Amino acid sequence: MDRHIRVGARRRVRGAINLYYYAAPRTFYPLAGRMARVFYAVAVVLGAIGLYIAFFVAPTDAQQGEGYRIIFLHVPAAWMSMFLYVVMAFWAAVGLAFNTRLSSMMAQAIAPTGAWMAFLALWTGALWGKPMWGTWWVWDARLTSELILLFLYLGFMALQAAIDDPRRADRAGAVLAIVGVVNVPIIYFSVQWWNTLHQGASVSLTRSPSMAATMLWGMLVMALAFWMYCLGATLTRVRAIILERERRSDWAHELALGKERDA
Amino acid sequence: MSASAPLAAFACVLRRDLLLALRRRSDVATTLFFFVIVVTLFPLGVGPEMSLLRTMAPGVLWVAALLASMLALGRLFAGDYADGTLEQLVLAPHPLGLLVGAKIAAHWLVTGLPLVLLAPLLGLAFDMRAEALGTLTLSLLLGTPTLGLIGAIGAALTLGLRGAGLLLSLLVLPLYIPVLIFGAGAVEAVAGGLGPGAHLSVLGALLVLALFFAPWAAALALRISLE
Amino acid sequence: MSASAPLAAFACVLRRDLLLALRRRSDVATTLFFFVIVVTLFPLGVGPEMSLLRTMAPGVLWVAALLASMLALGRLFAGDYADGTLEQLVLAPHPLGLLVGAKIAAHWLVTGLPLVLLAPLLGLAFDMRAEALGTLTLSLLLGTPTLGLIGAIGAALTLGLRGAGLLLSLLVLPLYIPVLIFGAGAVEAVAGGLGPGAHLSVLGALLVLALFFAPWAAALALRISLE
Amino acid sequence: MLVANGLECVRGGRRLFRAVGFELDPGTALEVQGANGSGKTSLLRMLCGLLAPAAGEILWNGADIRTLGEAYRGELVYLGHQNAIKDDLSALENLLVSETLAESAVTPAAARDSLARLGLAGCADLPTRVLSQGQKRRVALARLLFRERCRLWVLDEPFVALDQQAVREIAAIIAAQLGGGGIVVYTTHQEVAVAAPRRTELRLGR
Amino acid sequence: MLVANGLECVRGGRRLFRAVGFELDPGTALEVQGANGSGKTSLLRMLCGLLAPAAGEILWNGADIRTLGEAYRGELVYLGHQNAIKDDLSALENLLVSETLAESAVTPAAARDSLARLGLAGCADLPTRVLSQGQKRRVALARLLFRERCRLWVLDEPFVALDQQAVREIAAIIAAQLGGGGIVVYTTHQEVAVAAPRRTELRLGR
Ligand code: HEM
Ligand SMILES: Nc1ncnc2c1ncn2[C@@H]1O[C@H](COP(=O)(O)OP(=O)(O)OP(=O)(O)O)[C@@H](O)[C@H]1O
Ligand SMILES: Nc1ncnc2c1ncn2[C@@H]1O[C@H](COP(=O)(O)OP(=O)(O)OP(=O)(O)O)[C@@H](O)[C@H]1O
Ligand SMILES: [Mg+2]
Ligand SMILES: [Mg+2]
Repeated sequence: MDRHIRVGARRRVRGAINLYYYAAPRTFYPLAGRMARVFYAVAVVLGAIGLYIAFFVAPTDAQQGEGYRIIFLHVPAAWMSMFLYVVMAFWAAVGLAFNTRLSSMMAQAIAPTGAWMAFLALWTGALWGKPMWGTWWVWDARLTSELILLFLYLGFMALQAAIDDPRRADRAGAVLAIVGVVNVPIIYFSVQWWNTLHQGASVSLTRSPSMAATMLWGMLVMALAFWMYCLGATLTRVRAIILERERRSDWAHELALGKERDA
Repeated sequence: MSASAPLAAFACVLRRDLLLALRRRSDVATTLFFFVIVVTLFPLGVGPEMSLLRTMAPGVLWVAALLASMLALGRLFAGDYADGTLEQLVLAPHPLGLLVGAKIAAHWLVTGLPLVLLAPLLGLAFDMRAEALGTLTLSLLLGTPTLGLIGAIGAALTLGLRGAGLLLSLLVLPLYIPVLIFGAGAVEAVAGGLGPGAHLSVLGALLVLALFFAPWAAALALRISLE
Repeated sequence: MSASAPLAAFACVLRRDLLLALRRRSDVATTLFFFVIVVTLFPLGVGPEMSLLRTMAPGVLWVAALLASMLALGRLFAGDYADGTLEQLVLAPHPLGLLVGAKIAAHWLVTGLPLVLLAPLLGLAFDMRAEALGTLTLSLLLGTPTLGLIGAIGAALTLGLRGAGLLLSLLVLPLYIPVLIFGAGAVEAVAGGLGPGAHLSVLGALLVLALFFAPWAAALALRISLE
Repeated sequence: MLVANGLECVRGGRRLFRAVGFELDPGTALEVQGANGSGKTSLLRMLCGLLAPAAGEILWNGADIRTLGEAYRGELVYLGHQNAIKDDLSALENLLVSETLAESAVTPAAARDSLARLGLAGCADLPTRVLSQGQKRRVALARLLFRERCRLWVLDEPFVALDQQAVREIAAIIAAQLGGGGIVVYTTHQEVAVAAPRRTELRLGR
Repeated sequence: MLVANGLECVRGGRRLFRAVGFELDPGTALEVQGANGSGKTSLLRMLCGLLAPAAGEILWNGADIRTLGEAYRGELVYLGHQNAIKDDLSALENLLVSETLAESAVTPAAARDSLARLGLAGCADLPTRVLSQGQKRRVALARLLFRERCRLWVLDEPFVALDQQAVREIAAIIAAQLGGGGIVVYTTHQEVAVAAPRRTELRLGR
């Protein structure tokens, strides 16, 4: 997520590193567009490879049959949902502390993707739970905390939507996001802290070393694909947010006019 | 500006809010009344089988307590916001978190504590056993302040917004669920013959965490809401 | 002052209140959300036995509807009272009962009707049978307006009083209980294999009675409260 | 013609005033004066029928206002301390609602014009929640522009929170109404010149 | 000394004012003028730190008020449009609470005296709910009598709803504070003569 700063750092102005060059919405806007396209492309390629491994390379599980293959969606989605929340809270906190517009916009842009990932983890988990545990849902620590994560995302979005003034919306959202961060370690360590129905670390899943290896590879590739997709989606959304918030500025007008002329 | 000044300010806000609650006694009673209604209406719907009622009891009582706390939240800052006294609190020469803490404490004393004291009586009506009643009271005693503290953040964030009610529930409910689970869990553990220790210590940990962070988070949220 | 003037005034108040509800959408959603929470939290407390849930269902749904309606009452006149628009309504050159009727109608449309529409869905989750679901919906359709109408009298009487909340519940609950009994009774009758006719016709009669008298009683109460 | 006879007001066990009486012919302005808490608002609310006097009667064209009911309310405009506007509606919507209820012939365009006349052109479509104190008061006052036909205006501190220019504007509107034969009863703590064919002053309190 | 540099205010996407700056030495009265909605209230709230300016800075004795925090708030009195009194408490209780919070040395007897000075002797123990508009305002203003030590008073339309005599009384209190070297920033739409050693006027809006 902090990629744009690193890319920005490469632009040097008379030898000095101009770290802030891309921190301005105006300059970040076109950069984000270019980057989003790259990330989407990588996501498609990795996704294809990952799915190929998932369905054709990884062997059938001895106990779970074919049903276990849902893991290739479930785990990356669950990882991303947690990871994105932390990143969102980070940017929100930076926005709150230093009043930097772009970081707040980043937080706002991440939320829907994060919510989507949390939903996906819950959904695939529930689908998986029916054959595995014989029930869609139990109020177990990991499942509950993941559900809370989804609600936190939804709450963050609802709070921002309810506030007209964007600055106030950013700041209020930041407080909520920061408060909610406690939930992430709870999700992650819930399987260690409480004995639950849910699987612990992936090692426990190992039936035989060779199988774990292909599965692990599949999962990692899928996780990377998800990551790239999330980056792309976030950047696309942040562009929309920038444009909406800066609609009164000259450069946004120029941009809109330019588009019209092109068309 | 003596060393005792912050304490005096805390006491002043606490006294003020308790006095106000005394003046608007029935506002407070509403929460309690609501709690009692929710709890007592349920046997009506379920029928009078005692063993069934006993199994339901911890869940019903905790859910009712949670709902009652959530509904009471709306009043935590709204009055002060509407008449401008909240601005004056923010401008008072004291750490705002402290004053907010005083408000939360007063709020709990008038809405949470009576509920804790009433719960065992209602539990009796559900034929709960003595040790389960004890655990129920203890779990509520540890849990309801946490509900108030967490809720204060939500109440501060949604202050003056269109449709604050729903938003408040949406923000606060996810954070309430752990408290509910461990609270009801403690009672169920006792009813099931296990010790409540693990559940209660988690409730205690949540309380300590909330005590330390919630007033400051709520204070920050208030400042934002007042802009 | 044409013949259609009262009708126009009715429509104007109705439109205004619906528009306001649209602007404060989530205030309305709170009632609904509350209804859903109360209903769905109960299985959590009781456990997932389907036959048990099915027996509970009519009672739980009706109790939840009653609670939700009662909580929504507080908002019926409070807003207009606080900003002075209620005075202007009282001073409008139209029969006040009519305008109050419009306010109650709008209130029901935004808090009662959604609840009626949502109830069958929730009933499904309780594994209720199709004909019971139908009766549930019908009984709520007949019952919730009555709750609103009766509640309006209470809301008008307690307007601006200290502790309106509790007083309102105390005034209104006894009058609500018949509606609850016949409403839940109708559904239980169907579930038990009997016809709901008798129960439903009592509900209908209550509704007609309330429709004729409640707006005028509420209007009178409003005038008294404004003095 | 508005006549009050021997009005007495008791609030919370204390008598605020007694034996207050006056006769107001068309075109008369009655300025009710008095210190804070002397009962001006209470008197104005009595004239509207919102508060029942402890003693005395109020007659409109010879009939007691309590028996007149709607017929009297159709002739009356009351503006209280409170603005009686909904925070969540825009200025325009507020005006349309209040005028539809009062059976004024009002179109959105006319409403917009009158808001513009009171300097609210730029904020006619904002929710009134975000308006400044004076702008809110103006929204409440805008309804006067549609109520020429109402023969009795009762205005409780209409000029509060208004800037100088708005004060002059409102004073002119009141003067016009008086010139057209309306009766206006008002209170104010500010010194505002309201031109009136006939003028009465009533001082409450010791 | 209060210094503002290049303040800019944006509300709801509209810029209300920009590049507003001033320096106020002890004993200076700053009257903020402007039409309704020109941003007076917003400016006053900025000075209190309740509203963050879109641009610019506010310095108190050379330090940014945001970094000063409590030290600044201890020097400040703010009186807003709203009276900030609780309806259910009596005037006396309201005053005692607000002064205890402000760390004024206040006894019930002293509070009662100052309420009496503002003409509230008879209603010091009534819940403020039943007071008239002007009496409520007086209760809010009573706290000024205990805040001589605060070097900055920010008063948003202090004279609203007050009768003539109360206006003079409050103006005298403000003048005394200025005479004692305090800084007073205020707004009003009424013409009130406030005697001040030094006076600045700031007009917002076009
Ligand atoms: C709605 C239900 C479920 C939810 C909310 C959920 C949530 C999660 C979360 C948040 C993670 C990532 C945590 C981590 O990496 O440590 C995860 C990982 C995982 N889940 Fe689930 N899960 C659900 C159901 C299931 C079911 C039914 C199964 C299979 C029986 C399952 C198997 C796994 C496995 C194997 C992992 C990877 C663990 C690892 O490698 O560390 N989950 N789940
Ligand atoms: N319940 C009550 N108990 C005691 N006094 C009451 C009660 N209700 C009203 N009052 C008194 O009645 C008076 C109300 O006066 P009113 O509001 O008519 O004053 P006003 O002349 O309009 O004043 P202002 O100029 O401040 O608006 C106040 O003095 C108030 O204290
Ligand atoms: N969210 C918003 N959207 C649009 N405009 C807004 C918003 N919030 C505030 N405003 C505008 O900002 C201005 C607020 O001004 P402020 O309250 O500071 O005025 P003021 O000078 O104190 O006026 P008054 O003399 O009436 O008290 C108003 O013009 C109002 O319309
Ligand atoms: Mg008055
Ligand atoms: Mg102002």
